[in-house]
Amino acid sequence: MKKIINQPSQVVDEMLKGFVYANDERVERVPETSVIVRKDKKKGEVALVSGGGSGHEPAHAGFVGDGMLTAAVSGEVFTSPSPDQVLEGIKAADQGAGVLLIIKNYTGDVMNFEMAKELAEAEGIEVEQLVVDDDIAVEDSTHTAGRRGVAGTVIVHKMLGAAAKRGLSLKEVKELGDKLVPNIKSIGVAMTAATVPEVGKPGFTLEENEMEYGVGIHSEPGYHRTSIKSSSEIATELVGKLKDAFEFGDNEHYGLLVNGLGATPLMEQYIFAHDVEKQLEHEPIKIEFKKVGNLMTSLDMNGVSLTLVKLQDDWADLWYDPVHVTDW
Amino acid sequence: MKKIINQPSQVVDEMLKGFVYANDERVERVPETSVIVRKDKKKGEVALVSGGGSGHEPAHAGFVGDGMLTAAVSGEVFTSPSPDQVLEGIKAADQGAGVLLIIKNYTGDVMNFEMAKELAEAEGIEVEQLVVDDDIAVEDSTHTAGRRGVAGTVIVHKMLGAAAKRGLSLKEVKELGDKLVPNIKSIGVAMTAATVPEVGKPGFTLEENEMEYGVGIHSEPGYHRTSIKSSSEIATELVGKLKDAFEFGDNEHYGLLVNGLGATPLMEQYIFAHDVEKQLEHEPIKIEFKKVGNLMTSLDMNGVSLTLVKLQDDWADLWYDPVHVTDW
Amino acid sequence: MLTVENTKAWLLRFAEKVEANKAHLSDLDSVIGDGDHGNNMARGIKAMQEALESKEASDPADVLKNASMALLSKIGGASGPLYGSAFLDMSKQAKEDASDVSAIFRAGLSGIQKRGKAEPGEKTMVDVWHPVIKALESGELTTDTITDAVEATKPLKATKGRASYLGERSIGELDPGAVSSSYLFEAWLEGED
Amino acid sequence: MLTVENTKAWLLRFAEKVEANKAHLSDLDSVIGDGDHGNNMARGIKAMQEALESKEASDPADVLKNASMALLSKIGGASGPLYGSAFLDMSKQAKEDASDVSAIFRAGLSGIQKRGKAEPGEKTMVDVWHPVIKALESGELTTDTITDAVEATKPLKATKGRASYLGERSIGELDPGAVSSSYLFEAWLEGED
Ligand SMILES: Nc1ncnc2c1ncn2[C@@H]1O[C@H](COP(=O)(O)OP(=O)(O)O)[C@@H](O)[C@H]1O
Ligand SMILES: Nc1ncnc2c1ncn2[C@@H]1O[C@H](COP(=O)(O)OP(=O)(O)O)[C@@H](O)[C@H]1O
Ligand SMILES: [Mg+2]
Ligand SMILES: [Mg+2]
Ligand SMILES: [Mg+2]
Ligand SMILES: [Mg+2]
Repeated sequence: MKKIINQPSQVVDEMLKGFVYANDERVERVPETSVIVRKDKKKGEVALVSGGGSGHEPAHAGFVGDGMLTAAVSGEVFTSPSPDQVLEGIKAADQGAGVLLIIKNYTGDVMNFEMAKELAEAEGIEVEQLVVDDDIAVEDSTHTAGRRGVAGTVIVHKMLGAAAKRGLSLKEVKELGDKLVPNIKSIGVAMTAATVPEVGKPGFTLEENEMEYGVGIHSEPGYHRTSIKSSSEIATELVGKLKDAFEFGDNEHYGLLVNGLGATPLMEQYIFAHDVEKQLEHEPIKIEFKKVGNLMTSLDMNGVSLTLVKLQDDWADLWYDPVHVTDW
Repeated sequence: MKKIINQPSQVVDEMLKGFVYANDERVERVPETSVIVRKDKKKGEVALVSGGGSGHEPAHAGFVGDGMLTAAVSGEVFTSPSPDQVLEGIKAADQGAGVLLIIKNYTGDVMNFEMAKELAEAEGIEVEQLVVDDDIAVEDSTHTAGRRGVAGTVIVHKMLGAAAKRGLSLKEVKELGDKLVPNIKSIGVAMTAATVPEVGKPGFTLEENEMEYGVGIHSEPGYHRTSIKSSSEIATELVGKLKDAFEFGDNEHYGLLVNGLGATPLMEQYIFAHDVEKQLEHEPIKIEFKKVGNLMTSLDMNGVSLTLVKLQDDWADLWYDPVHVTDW
Repeated sequence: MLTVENTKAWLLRFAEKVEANKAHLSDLDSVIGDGDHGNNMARGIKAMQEALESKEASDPADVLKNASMALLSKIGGASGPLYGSAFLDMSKQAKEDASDVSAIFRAGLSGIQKRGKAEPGEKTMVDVWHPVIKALESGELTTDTITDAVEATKPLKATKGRASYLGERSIGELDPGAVSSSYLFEAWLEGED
Repeated sequence: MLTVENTKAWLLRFAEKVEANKAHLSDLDSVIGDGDHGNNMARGIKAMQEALESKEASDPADVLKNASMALLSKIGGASGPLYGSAFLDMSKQAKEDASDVSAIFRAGLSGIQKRGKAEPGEKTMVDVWHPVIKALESGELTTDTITDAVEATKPLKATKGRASYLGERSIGELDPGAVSSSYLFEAWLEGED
């Protein structure tokens, strides 16, 4: 394990300290917690709180700031934060207009955030929650914990952050989220698994000539292991899955995200984006916006994911609304 | 070699296509060249052109836009672009107020950019050049091609970009650069070497328990190979080198950059930033600004570099001036 | 009958077992989950030990409540809210009646199921809690019951939690949360000797 | 005496040698540079071949100029401007006097040195060009001269170019640019037979 760390058990605390050090003009840490909250809170705006296990940087703290998240709560690596931490996040974020929790669909995250919601409501704070489940690699969602929440969550952060900034009420932001989430779908591929510092070895092993389609952002297994494919072949597979899931129709508008999983250079992400472009040229849909980069990573996993969001109403405008966070 | 690519010989062209696809609201590619230029050119502003071999993404195309570079020229992977490409960059960038070339100090880059300057001058364009040589790992610069240009180059892009936007003349921007460059010093560490796609194997080999101090961004050798150290020990070593090079004095103000070399997760970069903070607490200097992230990478190299810039005049203001580029 | 003393002693034995098997639990979780169950549990029971030592408890319900809060705030992941809910509901039941141990455990199971919505047979910790409590209620609980329950998770296909993403591939492996739950019951039985 | 035909033939032989030794040149560059010299040269000579085939040339100076432009625009890195400058200055000299081959090569060397500022002994391509031209001027050029010059770069310590960062560690290795330059001269000699 080649990592620039100290004690594996201390990585989250030290990372948060480094994050605040680097961004102290914009954010602060709620003392004795793993909550990062923006400094320039806006009274009367709906607050957005997200988070989950650590290891997905820049998600989620890198998206805290004007126009996106109000606070981010970090658990241990790949482990949901506990209800009391999320509660601290809710309390720190509340700007008097209620709090929306944006949760990636994992059993642990859902239960911990839900308990925090109950605790916060008992303290008189209005809280809504939105569970993002964009990973279409999990097909059979009636016999599983359901589709996982992955990179598409970032689109929810961005658009609902813009909506909150525009002054929508908690109810309106939540309704927009309910409409948005089913329109977001993602699918990924991994060349290597992530190594959790406290575990010290990769979550699974891929041979030098192997890769796996559909892997989750905590090294959950995918749907197909195969020999290494070219970027163009990978684009064909991933676009194909998304096309089937959306059933592309004429004149539909989409937004697109190519997400690096941690150890994949930007060069490769752009090459892949180009292959996605070539695949989509044959389709009747129109791509309104695109973003490429490391947004929802999985520690040092080598791989990429592709997300599409089917746009409605003024969603593209929300995407382009200005934002002031560390990693946009 | 686990890379998401197609033909190794096509990586640069395909990457540039993907980059333009993802960022077409901001940049365009000069047809038949490897030049990325901003779309919203500002008549009468000094233009900044930088570039070099590819493989350092987001440098340099990711810094093209308002308040930073006017154009970026990409060579093959780790190979300086040729004079005709740089010439195209100069011509595309010129906004009528002259062009400053920002060059990383490598023999190839210096010669190719210099020839381009001569060609451009022959076509009547006013061109100045600035060679950045911030890598203090190369100590004995009288017996070498001199200190290499590495991550500190990004500070030059940002500050001179702001200066150009403020309306300084070519002469003034160049003078500011001449004053700035000697005040920027960097030093890096690598856990693994980068693998050039066309080569197919790492530039050098480090054992599972080895790392190397002072490695360059093209896998040039460093000054000391050792067993893997903790983040805190690495910070002690790198801060120590910078301290010696600057001879820290009372009341000096600095800016700080922690740069990921490509495959190192943000988590580790922040942990390292925290250790740097702890080291610097003992020093009499004040840190005015900090930035952490992948800025000047080396393909899939696992490692980080640390850059300090000793501030004078209004340099911190230039740093904070607004900027609209893909990767800031 | 739960007392402050025997409850504390029981939970400390549980803590010892988790600590001793931390790596084993994480290894099991690596196979069908994300490899952190041992670390999660170890973090939680360390906080629980500290709470048991530092916090005053006037009755066994208090002990269970302190344990619940520590587990809930330190385990994280899926098992944190589950153990936290189990201990909270056990505490509530113990407040009512500290003498009926089966009823207390039954309340714990119902806390787990309220929170996690798993039925028996979904390859979760429920598959240890459920048969163990049944055996306890009929006065037939032995270490064999516990071991058998754990073993019985092997052939199951996971349909809840992270292991469910494996589908068929989850068959043939032990459920990590079932194993950590078995330590709780083994620790209980050891106090009964 | 350079003619359009023998210049083209010479450069095509050079191209063949580079193509055949592409991997070797990159391997040498991996040891003391960044491993791209073979790829750089191969890209350049491919463009040169195309230029030689497609572009009209009225005299050998034209041939050399076309080659120069192709190499300059396609090699990149350090060797691009160096080969480009060498061929440009050879072309200029050939325009003056196509009969004096030594003078033409001497002009090429001076182009390299103007651009790269390297003196003999700094472990660069200059360490092949310099002794080879001296031998040519005194009518003593053989393949041995060339091989010896290449070999003589081994004990040198690099003080120019990327290899200079290795310091002492550059000693004992061949200079890649010296090796690629040797192909140019070997190709020339083969035409003289
Ligand atoms: N819905 C559920 N109901 C009951 N137990 C569950 C449920 N989901 C998961 N578990 C238990 O949690 C265990 C995993 O816990 P842990 O590894 O700590 O959390 P995570 O899955 O978040 O990493 C599983 O082995 C299983 O016993
Ligand atoms: N200043 C210089 N003068 C002459 N030759 C040089 C100089 N610097 C480098 N070279 C030559 O260039 C060769 C390396 O070329 P190449 O690998 O293509 O470029 P780069 O070093 O940019 O990767 C060296 O082996 C050496 O012969
Ligand atoms: Mg987990
Ligand atoms: Mg090179
Ligand atoms: Mg787990
Ligand atoms: Mg080279």
